[in-house]
Amino acid sequence: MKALKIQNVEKTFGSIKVLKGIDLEIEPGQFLILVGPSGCGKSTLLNMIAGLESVSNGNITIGDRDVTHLDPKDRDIAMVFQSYALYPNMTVKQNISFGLEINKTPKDELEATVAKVAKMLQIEPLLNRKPKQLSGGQRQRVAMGRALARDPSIYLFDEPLSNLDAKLRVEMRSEIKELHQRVGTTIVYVTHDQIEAMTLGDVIAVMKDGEIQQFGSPQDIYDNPKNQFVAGFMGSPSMNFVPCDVKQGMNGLVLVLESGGASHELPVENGIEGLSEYVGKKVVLGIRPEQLTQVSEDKPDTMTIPCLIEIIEPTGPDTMVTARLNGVRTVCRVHPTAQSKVGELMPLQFDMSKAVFFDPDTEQRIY
Amino acid sequence: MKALKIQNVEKTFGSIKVLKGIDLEIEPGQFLILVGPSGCGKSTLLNMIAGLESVSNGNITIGDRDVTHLDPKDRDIAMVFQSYALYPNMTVKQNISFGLEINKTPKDELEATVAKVAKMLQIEPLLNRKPKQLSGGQRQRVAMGRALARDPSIYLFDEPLSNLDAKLRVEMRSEIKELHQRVGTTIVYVTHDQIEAMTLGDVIAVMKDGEIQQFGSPQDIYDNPKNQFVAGFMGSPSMNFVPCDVKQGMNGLVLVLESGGASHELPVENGIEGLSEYVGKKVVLGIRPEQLTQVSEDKPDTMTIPCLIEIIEPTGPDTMVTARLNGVRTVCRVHPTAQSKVGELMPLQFDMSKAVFFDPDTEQRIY
Amino acid sequence: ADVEVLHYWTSGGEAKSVAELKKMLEEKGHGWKDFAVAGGGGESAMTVLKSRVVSGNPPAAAQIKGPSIQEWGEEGVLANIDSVAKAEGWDALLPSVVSDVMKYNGEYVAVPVNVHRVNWMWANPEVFRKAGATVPTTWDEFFVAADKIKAAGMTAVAHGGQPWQDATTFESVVLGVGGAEFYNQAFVKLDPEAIKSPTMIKALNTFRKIKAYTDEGAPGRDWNLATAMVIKGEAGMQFMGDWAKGEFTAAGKKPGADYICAAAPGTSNAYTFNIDSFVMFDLDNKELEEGQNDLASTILSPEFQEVFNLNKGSVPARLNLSMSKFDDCAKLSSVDFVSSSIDKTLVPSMAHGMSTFSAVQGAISDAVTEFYNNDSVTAEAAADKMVNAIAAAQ
Amino acid sequence: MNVSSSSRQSLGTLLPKIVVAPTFVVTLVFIYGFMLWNAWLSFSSSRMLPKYDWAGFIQYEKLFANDRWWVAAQNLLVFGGLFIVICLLVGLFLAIFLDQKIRAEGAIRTIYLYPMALSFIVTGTVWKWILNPELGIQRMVREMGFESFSFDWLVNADMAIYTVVLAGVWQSSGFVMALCLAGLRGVDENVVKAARVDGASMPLIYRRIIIPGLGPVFFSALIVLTHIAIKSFDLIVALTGGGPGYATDVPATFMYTYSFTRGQIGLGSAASMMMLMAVVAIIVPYLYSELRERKQ
Amino acid sequence: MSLSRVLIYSLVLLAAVFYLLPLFVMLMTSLKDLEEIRSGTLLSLPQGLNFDAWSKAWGTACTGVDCNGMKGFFWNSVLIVVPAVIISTILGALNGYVLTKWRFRGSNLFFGMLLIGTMIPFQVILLPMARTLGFLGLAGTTSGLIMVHIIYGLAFTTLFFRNYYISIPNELVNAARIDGAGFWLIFFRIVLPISVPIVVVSVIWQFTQIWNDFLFGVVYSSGDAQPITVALNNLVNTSMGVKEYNVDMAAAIIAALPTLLVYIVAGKYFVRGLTAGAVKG
Ligand SMILES: Nc1ncnc2c1ncn2[C@@H]1O[C@H](COP(=O)(O)OP(=O)(O)OP(=O)(O)O)[C@@H](O)[C@H]1O
Ligand SMILES: Nc1ncnc2c1ncn2[C@@H]1O[C@H](COP(=O)(O)OP(=O)(O)OP(=O)(O)O)[C@@H](O)[C@H]1O
Ligand SMILES: [Mg+2]
Ligand SMILES: [Mg+2]
Repeated sequence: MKALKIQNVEKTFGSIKVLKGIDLEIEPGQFLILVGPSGCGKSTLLNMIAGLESVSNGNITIGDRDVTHLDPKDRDIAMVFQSYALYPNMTVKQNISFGLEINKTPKDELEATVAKVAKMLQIEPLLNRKPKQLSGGQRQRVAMGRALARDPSIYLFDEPLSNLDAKLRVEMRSEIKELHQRVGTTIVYVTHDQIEAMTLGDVIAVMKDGEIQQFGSPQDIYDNPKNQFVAGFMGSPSMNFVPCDVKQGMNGLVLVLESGGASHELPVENGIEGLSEYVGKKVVLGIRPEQLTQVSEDKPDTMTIPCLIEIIEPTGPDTMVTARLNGVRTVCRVHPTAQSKVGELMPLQFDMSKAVFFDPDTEQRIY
Repeated sequence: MKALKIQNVEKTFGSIKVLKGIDLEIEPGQFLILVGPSGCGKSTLLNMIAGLESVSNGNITIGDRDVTHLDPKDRDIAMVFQSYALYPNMTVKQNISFGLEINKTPKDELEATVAKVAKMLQIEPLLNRKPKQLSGGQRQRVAMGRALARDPSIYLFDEPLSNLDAKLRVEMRSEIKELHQRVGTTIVYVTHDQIEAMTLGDVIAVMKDGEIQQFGSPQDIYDNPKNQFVAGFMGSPSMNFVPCDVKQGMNGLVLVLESGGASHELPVENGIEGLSEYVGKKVVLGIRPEQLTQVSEDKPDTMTIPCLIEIIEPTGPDTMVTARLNGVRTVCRVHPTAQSKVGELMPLQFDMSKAVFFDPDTEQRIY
Repeated sequence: ADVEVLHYWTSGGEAKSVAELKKMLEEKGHGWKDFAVAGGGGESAMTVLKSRVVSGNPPAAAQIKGPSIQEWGEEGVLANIDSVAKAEGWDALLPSVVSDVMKYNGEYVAVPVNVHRVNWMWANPEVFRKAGATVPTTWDEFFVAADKIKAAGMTAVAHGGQPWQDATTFESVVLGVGGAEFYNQAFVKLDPEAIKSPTMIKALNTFRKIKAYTDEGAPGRDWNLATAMVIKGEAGMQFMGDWAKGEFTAAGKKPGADYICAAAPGTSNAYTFNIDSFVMFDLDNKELEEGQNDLASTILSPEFQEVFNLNKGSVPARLNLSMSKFDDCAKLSSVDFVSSSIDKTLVPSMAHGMSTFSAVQGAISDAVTEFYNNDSVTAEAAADKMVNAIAAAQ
Repeated sequence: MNVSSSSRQSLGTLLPKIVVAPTFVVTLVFIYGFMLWNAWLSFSSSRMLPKYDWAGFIQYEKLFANDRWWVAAQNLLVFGGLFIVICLLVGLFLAIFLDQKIRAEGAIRTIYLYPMALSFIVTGTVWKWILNPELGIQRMVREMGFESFSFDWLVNADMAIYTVVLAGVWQSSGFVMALCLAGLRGVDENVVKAARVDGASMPLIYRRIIIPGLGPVFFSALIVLTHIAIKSFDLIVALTGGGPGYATDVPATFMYTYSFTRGQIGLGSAASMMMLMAVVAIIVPYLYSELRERKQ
Repeated sequence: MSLSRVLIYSLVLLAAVFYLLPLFVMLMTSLKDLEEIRSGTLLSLPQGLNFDAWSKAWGTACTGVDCNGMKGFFWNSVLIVVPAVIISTILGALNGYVLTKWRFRGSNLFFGMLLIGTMIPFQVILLPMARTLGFLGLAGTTSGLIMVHIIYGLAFTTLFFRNYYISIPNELVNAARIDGAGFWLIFFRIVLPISVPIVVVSVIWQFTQIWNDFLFGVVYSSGDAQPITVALNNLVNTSMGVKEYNVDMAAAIIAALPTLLVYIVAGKYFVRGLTAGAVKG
């Protein structure tokens, strides 16, 4: 039995097809992330799972029930919204117990559940406050509490953290992660923040324009993106995309890189057979910032190229420097102690073991 | 001549003192960041520089003019607001040119400036749109364009990026940074996001409760925080604070760490003289996540302690694991390939060279 | 069941008079359901009445007067009270001008309450004395007297510039200038020749001349405020129906001594009448029918006629009633009523909707008001307009 | 199970429609139905009471040949236009003044607002006195020694319509003030700050930024004011009675007079059809554009 | 205080005087006796506090055959206004709720139709409505009159609520739906409790409109069930008889008292409610 099965689901608003045949399956207890740029249809899909939007075509199965045409209240789900959507006229306690009350849960059971949830989320002192007397993080907790109290078969989250400030977002992210580890329920979680996607998900579905681009584990998607969109979307700072000419070198294929006024040849690691078809043509080299670092002695066999530095951004643990390769801005992650200045040349090490290549026209990965 | 000089500035709202004697000086062309938690008085200070709030006490000098009691329009400043505060009824072009128009700039000069700014910010195709037809990032650009068109002696920014999503925020951050490098004007920039503070600023003033806690360069503040507040505030994920007993070990002072059910002794690097007074008492060890890493052979002399893993969060380039030390959750930054599971013990390397120590009562740094 | 009576006598003496009627009806064993709608000389009441009839729920009796009675009769909604009339011999009690109005298709559908004389002129002798003028009996004399009063610094004519007051004055002028026969030709027969005739032009010009003798505050003024001007000696004369007497009485003034009631100039042997009456609606309810008959009979009873008209300032519609309790003005009115009826100089008041259907009356009234208020309209143009408007309204 | 669930679903989607159905039916019957009813009457020969025959366009021909109708139509233009514009202006300025952190704002706001509580009948009666040259302002000023002072609009056929405007503005501008004040309170204060930093003075900020941003406020105000202007019947009856002469007649009084006191229902219906058509012609395009813009 | 402040204050006060003038005239007149009114000016102060006119207007003035003043009619109005306001507000709230939170195809068109409905002059519908009421057997009944007021108040109450609800996030409704609440439960438990500001606006508006209505009151009510405005009209409009202006004015103030009171007491909430949403088109 799958926890959630989405089969060929489509959605049209008026004449616009917003979802173009989505297929998905997750196991019970899995944490599914729907990620993608704004407007790609994540919320629409989530709302269809919730029953808040009608399904234009296809089927949705939760557990062993076909819920495609059920009312939200009959689907046994709970949902947390971006704006929290707390009932402003009710206290925190009433917010949490509203769903139970409607389902005619006995009074003492209700009290017990509220107490348990409040304890779990450490919001006991807030139970008698109204939502407007709460801070952003507290509201977020209450919204989660409302979902937790219901004990449904699936939790749905629609960008629950995007209204919080950076610091709080990191904290709440850990809390959600931990909660999932503890409670173990199935979760579908929408975000357009790929860090959230990476850190939280067991499986990620990367969406674009109403279609799933790639479906897999976070690390798999990070390391083996199927196309340039996924590669660029996942990871922060983004993967660098450098268009290069492919040449037949002495020990195999090489890429031609123009940097700091000079031309360099960068050998490609072996095993990428498709690349040989591109000799004499252009490919797009995809390389992540952490694979472009300051020169360190313990990796003597990697290629080093001097690069012209345009921007330096120290973030604390690392420093991001932006260089220009083949006329394209390229972000490199160097150690804070690695000295350099804007406008100077800095030798940078290229770790090609994880580099990927894309066809410049189709933007598909070359294997 | 200083670009901006703030002398003993105070602000009281009713009977509440919101700013308690601020002193600051920056050079022409410097990028000053005001950073601090919500409500610490950053916006108030910025508004006072702009002339939007009256000054209760003290003096503000811009260039060589005392502007303490001048009207905003006479201060020669431009400002970008968190909510962008675009004029909703005007087109992008009118928004940008409004300030010039008021100052009776000749028509052709005005056109030229708008064209220049629009080109610089790549918003030429948007010039005839209304703000509500723009996306967040575009609005942000327009707001900057409005400031740029004015060519003032100081730019003021009040959390200009906090309404953007994570990805866009990173992009816009680079753009602002680059713009500053290019235009070279003095900037005062308010944020409560310490990554912005670190990456953008030439100098940072960390504020709390209406007082400046520390004033210095980003790296200095990151590496040498004056107190626990600054240490915890700057850096993401935050510095870990672990309360430890200090003992006299064989080769010098050691800290006692309880981890994974066993007790360990962690030697302290020499040179922190103040620590000797704390023998037999507790100190707070401040250690950043990047100084707690997986074991690697190239640093054989660092201490290794096995830790019980509670949360694992892969972010792509790194994986954050949370362990428990002396009963406190501690975040460590390990390489994505370092394998471990929740609930298992993982040996972690402690790089004590950059660790700092705080008095548990005063929260001041021990040197 | 209660007899529901729609009327627009809602306050002061009128309300008391209606209360009298209620009492008398109740003595005959019928309940009275009061349905009073004041305002605009019955305009609101007519609106309400129409919607009540349209909704199929008309009152038992309603205050309707003049040719409107025929219009309602044509709609086929009125009750026949001919049996009461026959039994009580109304034909003999009422002058035929009056009884004609009360009948539709030769049968009684309405019962008259009173007769108002409209062509009165009210004068303050004190003012005339001070100005050295005499109360005029012709329009030529009128302008002589008015000049003197004006010269003495007082307002000659107290006027209220509302369309119905304009029309009231105008019809007196027409009657005075053209005589009863011309009046009938113009306002009852609506003869275009008469309306365009030099006589009408003369009347119009005379009418306009009066304006010069009114004060600035006249437009929109209520008639009783105009009367008050005469009472207080601020103005010399007012052209108004006999209901104005109530104001004098209320101010404690005695006819003859404190004020003079005289026929409007040139109309002393003529009489413009304005008769209030009640029609009965067909309700298809035996019990109410009886109540309606009793109501009709009560209204025409000498007791009620006397009580009501004493209160209201008018004279009884019923002939041969003792006038001993009435004041001199009323006595004069009563005498003139009978004599003019014989002389055929008893004419229906155009201004008060006694001479034509309301549409036509409105058309005339519009033209008159427009002419009076707008100096750029010539008398000839106004007469033409009147002819056209009458044609359009028919 | 499938069957029952889908029927439940359909009840779920039906329920909202059922809830608005009464209003829908009521609107259809009592507004649009009656409009049609009225349209029919305008093609009939109805006089005293409604008659359902076909008389062609004769009532319209009569209407267009009627001087008084054209006076009424013109008056509505003058009155409606001035009333709405002045109310908006006065309301806006009062709101702006009140927004300057005035002391006792609450009390003053109530003073501006209370006329809204009175019926037009009362308003009309009182203003009739105040504007009457012999009783009100003119007399008062003259008694203060300015003998030549003249303020006789009420009784001047050319000016009387403006007194109606005056009384109407008195009654309704407070409401506009409240709406505008609400709008002003909703203005993003950062926008004002931005403009100040841009070098704009407060009057300029109001003129160029705040007032243009009050579009939705003016829309709401316009709906209410149009509604009031059309219902100004009571006010005119009480204040001028349509006079002097019929100088202040408006289509509503015209229609009322002909339908109800003069027994020319057909003509009155034709007049109200013209009135409805004018309202629709003005309001529908505006409504359409506003509602569509809102939707985005 | 700066010059501009002085200017603003004087303008504000001047406007206040203008707005107060008519009320002042009414009050002064109601406190004079007829002799004073005839001899003095409108604005002159009364010689003493003379409440005779008030007690007459309230208790003994004649309106038709009964001379019991306005007091009976006052309660008639209350009996009409209360149910009409309550029902039209509830219906308006429900309509607004559906039009914003349960949209269906054509719901915007429906709203547009309703809005145009606010523009229909009431004189036009007098006769058809009379016919319909007769057809329904409601002619001349209080319930009929209440129904008329509800029908022609709906457009405005719906407008108010729709504009308010449009600013309430849909997520709130969605959250409740997922919590298992249905159409009615969401309305009564979630939406209605946060509608207080706009309920105040709607109630004040409807109360004023219905209380001050004359046309419907006079046409569709009968006998002693007539509302106070009709009584006021009957009292004030002596067609032929002495006019007692002091009583008229006292009666006019009495008739206006409830609405005045509502504005004075709840005016603050009125403005607040407008701020809270009525303004947003
Ligand atoms: N009710 C609707 N009618 C018409 N189009 C709609 C409707 N709801 C959503 N859309 C469109 O469907 C597309 C997908 O919307 P959706 O809200 O699912 O995006 P999203 O991925 O959640 O974006 P975001 O990250 O901004 O929340 C968008 O282009 C949106 O404009
Ligand atoms: N007009 C005011 N009246 C009273 N107190 C005020 C006013 N403006 C700000 N404050 C208070 O002054 C303190 C500082 O406010 P300020 O807006 O400067 O904070 P901030 O650092 O900008 O916070 P944030 O990051 O949330 O924007 C806060 O406690 C705030 O409540
Ligand atoms: Mg979304
Ligand atoms: Mg701030």
